[in-house]
Amino acid sequence: MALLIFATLPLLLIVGYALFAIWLERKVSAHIQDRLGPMRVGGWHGWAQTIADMLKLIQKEDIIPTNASRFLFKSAPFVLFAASYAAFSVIPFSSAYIGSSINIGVFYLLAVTSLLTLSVIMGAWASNNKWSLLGGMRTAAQMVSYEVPTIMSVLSVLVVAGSLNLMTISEMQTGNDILGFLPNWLIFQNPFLIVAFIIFFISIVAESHRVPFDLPESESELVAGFQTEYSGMRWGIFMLAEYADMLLLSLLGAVLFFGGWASPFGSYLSGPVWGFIWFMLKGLLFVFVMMWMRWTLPRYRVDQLMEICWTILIPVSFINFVLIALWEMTF
Amino acid sequence: MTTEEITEYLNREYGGNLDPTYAEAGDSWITVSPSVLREVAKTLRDDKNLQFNNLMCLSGIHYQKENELGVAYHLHSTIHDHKLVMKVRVPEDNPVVPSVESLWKTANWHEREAYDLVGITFRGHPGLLRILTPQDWEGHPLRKDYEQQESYRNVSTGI
Amino acid sequence: MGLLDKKYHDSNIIIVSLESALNWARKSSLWYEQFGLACCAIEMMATAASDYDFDRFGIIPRSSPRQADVMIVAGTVTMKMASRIERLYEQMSEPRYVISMGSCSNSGGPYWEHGYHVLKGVDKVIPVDVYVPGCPPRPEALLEGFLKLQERISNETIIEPRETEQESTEEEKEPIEVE
Amino acid sequence: MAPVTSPQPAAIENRTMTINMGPQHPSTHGVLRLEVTVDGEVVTKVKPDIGYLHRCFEKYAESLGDYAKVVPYTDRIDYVSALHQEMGYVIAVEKLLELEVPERVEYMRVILAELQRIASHLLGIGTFGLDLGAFTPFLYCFIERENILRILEKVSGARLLYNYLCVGGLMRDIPTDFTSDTWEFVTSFRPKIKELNDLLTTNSIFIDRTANIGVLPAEVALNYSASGPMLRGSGVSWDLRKNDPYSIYDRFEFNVPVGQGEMGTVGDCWDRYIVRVREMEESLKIIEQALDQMPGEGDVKEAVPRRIRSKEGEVYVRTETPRGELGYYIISEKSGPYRIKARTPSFVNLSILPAISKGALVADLVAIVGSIDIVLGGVDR
Repeated sequence: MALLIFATLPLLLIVGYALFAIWLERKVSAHIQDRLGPMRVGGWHGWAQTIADMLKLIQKEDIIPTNASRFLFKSAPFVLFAASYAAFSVIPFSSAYIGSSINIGVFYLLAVTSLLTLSVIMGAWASNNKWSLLGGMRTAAQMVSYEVPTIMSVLSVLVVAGSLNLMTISEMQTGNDILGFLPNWLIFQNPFLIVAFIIFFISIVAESHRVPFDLPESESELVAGFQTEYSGMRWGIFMLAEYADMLLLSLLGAVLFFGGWASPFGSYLSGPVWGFIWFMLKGLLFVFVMMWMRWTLPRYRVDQLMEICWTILIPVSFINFVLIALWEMTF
Repeated sequence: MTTEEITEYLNREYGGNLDPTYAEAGDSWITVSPSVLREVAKTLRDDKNLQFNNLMCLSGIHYQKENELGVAYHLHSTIHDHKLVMKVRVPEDNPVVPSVESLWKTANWHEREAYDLVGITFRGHPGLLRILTPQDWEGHPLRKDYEQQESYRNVSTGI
Repeated sequence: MGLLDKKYHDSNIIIVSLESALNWARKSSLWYEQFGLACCAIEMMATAASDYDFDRFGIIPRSSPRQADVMIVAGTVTMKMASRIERLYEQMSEPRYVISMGSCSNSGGPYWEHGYHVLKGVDKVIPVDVYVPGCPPRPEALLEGFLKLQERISNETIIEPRETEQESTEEEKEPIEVE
Repeated sequence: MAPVTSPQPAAIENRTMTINMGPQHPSTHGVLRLEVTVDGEVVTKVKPDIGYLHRCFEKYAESLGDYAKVVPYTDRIDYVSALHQEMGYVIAVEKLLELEVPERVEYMRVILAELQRIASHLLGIGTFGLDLGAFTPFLYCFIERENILRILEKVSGARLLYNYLCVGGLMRDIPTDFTSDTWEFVTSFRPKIKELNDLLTTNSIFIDRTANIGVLPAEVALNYSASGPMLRGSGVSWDLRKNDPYSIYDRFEFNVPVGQGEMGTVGDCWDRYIVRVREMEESLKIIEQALDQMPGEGDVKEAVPRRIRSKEGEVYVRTETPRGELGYYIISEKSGPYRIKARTPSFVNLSILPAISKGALVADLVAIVGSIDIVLGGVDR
């Protein structure tokens, strides 16, 4: 029973967060664009907007195109959601809570998130729609390519941290010792990790396909990309998973570079509850930056996207990795 | 050059017998017979003193009284900055006009439109298909005696 | 069509409150299909833009018909386009609604007399829920159309009509079958 | 996928795929349908299919039997720049009837036309940005556009389709605060152009997406009879307001911006875009001069004929709309109009699309269509 509660906690968190994030995204975009955003539904600033959206999506007809590959079409959204949900199990939400504190946490997380690519291709192929197919092809190419710089920058952190366990990595970042006042976050421990973080952030934006790398579902080109044929709650799950994925990668960034649940003020405000709050705040900050980028920038073209990855990010991340290793050996 | 000068120049240099037509108001024009249209058009475009490099407009017209169809070419030269209106008229029962698509690419769609709406066939056009109305549309709407079809693909066109 | 498939015979308090919750959800999140036909589409864009802001009501565009709830037929429907509109409507998932925006799609508008290629009213090919008059309607008018649609949605029910009514509807259906 | 060269070509089947873009597609600006043949993502052939908005303007123009009745229908040809369509038409009819128009009316028409040009360019630029995935500039453009529409609404009573110009004059007198409103707009709009430049024009992603894409060489443009920003983007300085002045455009000083290939090749999408941005500044200049020179008094309906007495003859009058050369070819009889053809810039400019989009990617195709800035009402009429 306790195990069940333990397992469903992240689920509630993810769904609650996704509902909040979608609302937040609409509010953020609206205020960037000199609008108000949802105002009516539920009263105060349209707080119930996404709840209504989800309740509506449940009521919608679940269309499966005649020529679609039924099994793949039906299961794709669940594979996607399962992948991002499973990945949450190694995230240390606070000093007192982690789903599974396994020794190969980072490795597990990266492996499980690769399933996202699979499910997108499943959905795209099964839809039997040309726009979906183009979107699926783009996604496959994009996510496989951007996994390389992500992994390289994660590897750089691991060199400094010396552990694959995310809980251990978080624990070693508590306290304020650098220069006497800076928190012991990894990003402050090694100057080259700042470069690694920039590469990591660009890559996770691309991996969660957000603007300027939102080619898989680029609305003005591919209608809705791989989601074109999906309707109702199946599409809703895609959307939930997309936001969950965003949070997952942001939280990973928070753990690897910004101390996870460690408080920025040393031992001040640092209990398990505060730890959770700090952790979520850090994650949401990255999510907010992603939203900000989405509503400001145009979109790259598919070949330019690849060019950035293979000619800039990957070489730089390799060189950076070597430099970090040298730094660690010297100091 | 004005229309008059251009006509004179053409008659002098190429031995034609073109004559400008004047109306009560507005522009004057020259009428060319369909058999020499392409030659005249090519001359107008390539002659050093004329150089009509810009086909502004091409319109199909139905002259109901005369039972004739016509095409009006509005030409303009960006080099010499002069204009010319050239017309060609063909009988309603055999409305064939040589295409000028190879001279001015812009004529491609204009000719398709004239074919679609007025029903003039352009000889030598690379793909003379209807352009505005669907391919299985009946009749040519801009003919003065056009009768609207009652339904199209089981949807009534009436009120 | 999801939960709406099931109709309930009796109307107890749970079903009534479920019904109002479902209706509330449907009317609060009307996603419209992002496609425009003619002049009205520009006004539709203006309504979605900052000055009028559709998003206040939870109305956002979706470019795939599968995910849309409302189709705004914004502009003149021509004979060539009529079959496309029909197909788009068929591609939408239930429950779906149609707002006919502007005189042209209401009735042919200024093109009713000599418009050989204009469909005289989109209701000849698809069922319309709300008609918004105007040429083109102002953004306020389109918003009003959406409010009317919301009103209409909140009157929808998942309770099956009484047996007597059912019989009468069946009787009405009979002559159609005979034909 | 690029074509694969393999040692055994027979073993690999290389097929192209045909995708149907539109008539319902977020970035075809209405109901344009493109039949695109792609090899992977590379476009090998584009076939535009138009006519989904063919509203029989020409049939109407000759069936109504009266010149005055046609004006509202001209509005609907190119609904984004309705005043230009009206202006071209009334100028054509005035030329046919040899009508003289009062000074004040001429100035008013020019000011309104330039305001409309800015509004239309704002929409064109905004949707172009939207095609490239930038949503926010689109809404910023719309905010400014609303400011213009407010002025136009005060003048004419309508937001989009004005029916304000009539043969010989204007439908209604000019509101008293028109001048002050317009001055206010002009002063507030200048800084906004800079804002737009910061957001879009100099954005490196935007430049990557538009420079060297859809290059249209000048001679091809001329052969296709392209006009407006499409032609000027290719480096040809051709503006009917300067080169063949109509109305009173010869009284104003303004420049004709042309594409110079600052970011790539002359005639690419970026050039077409920047021409529009710079034209807005030129329009502001014209508006300022016109506001200064406009006579304060005068009856705007002075020259409006009570009943139009038609003449026999024909005219072809062309004016410069935001999209290029709009020509009205009117054949008139004693009884009224016999044939009116509208030669719209959108129709002609769109016919170039197959020529400049070969070898582009699907994403580029969207950018090219956006940079042509078509209005389907104008294409199909």
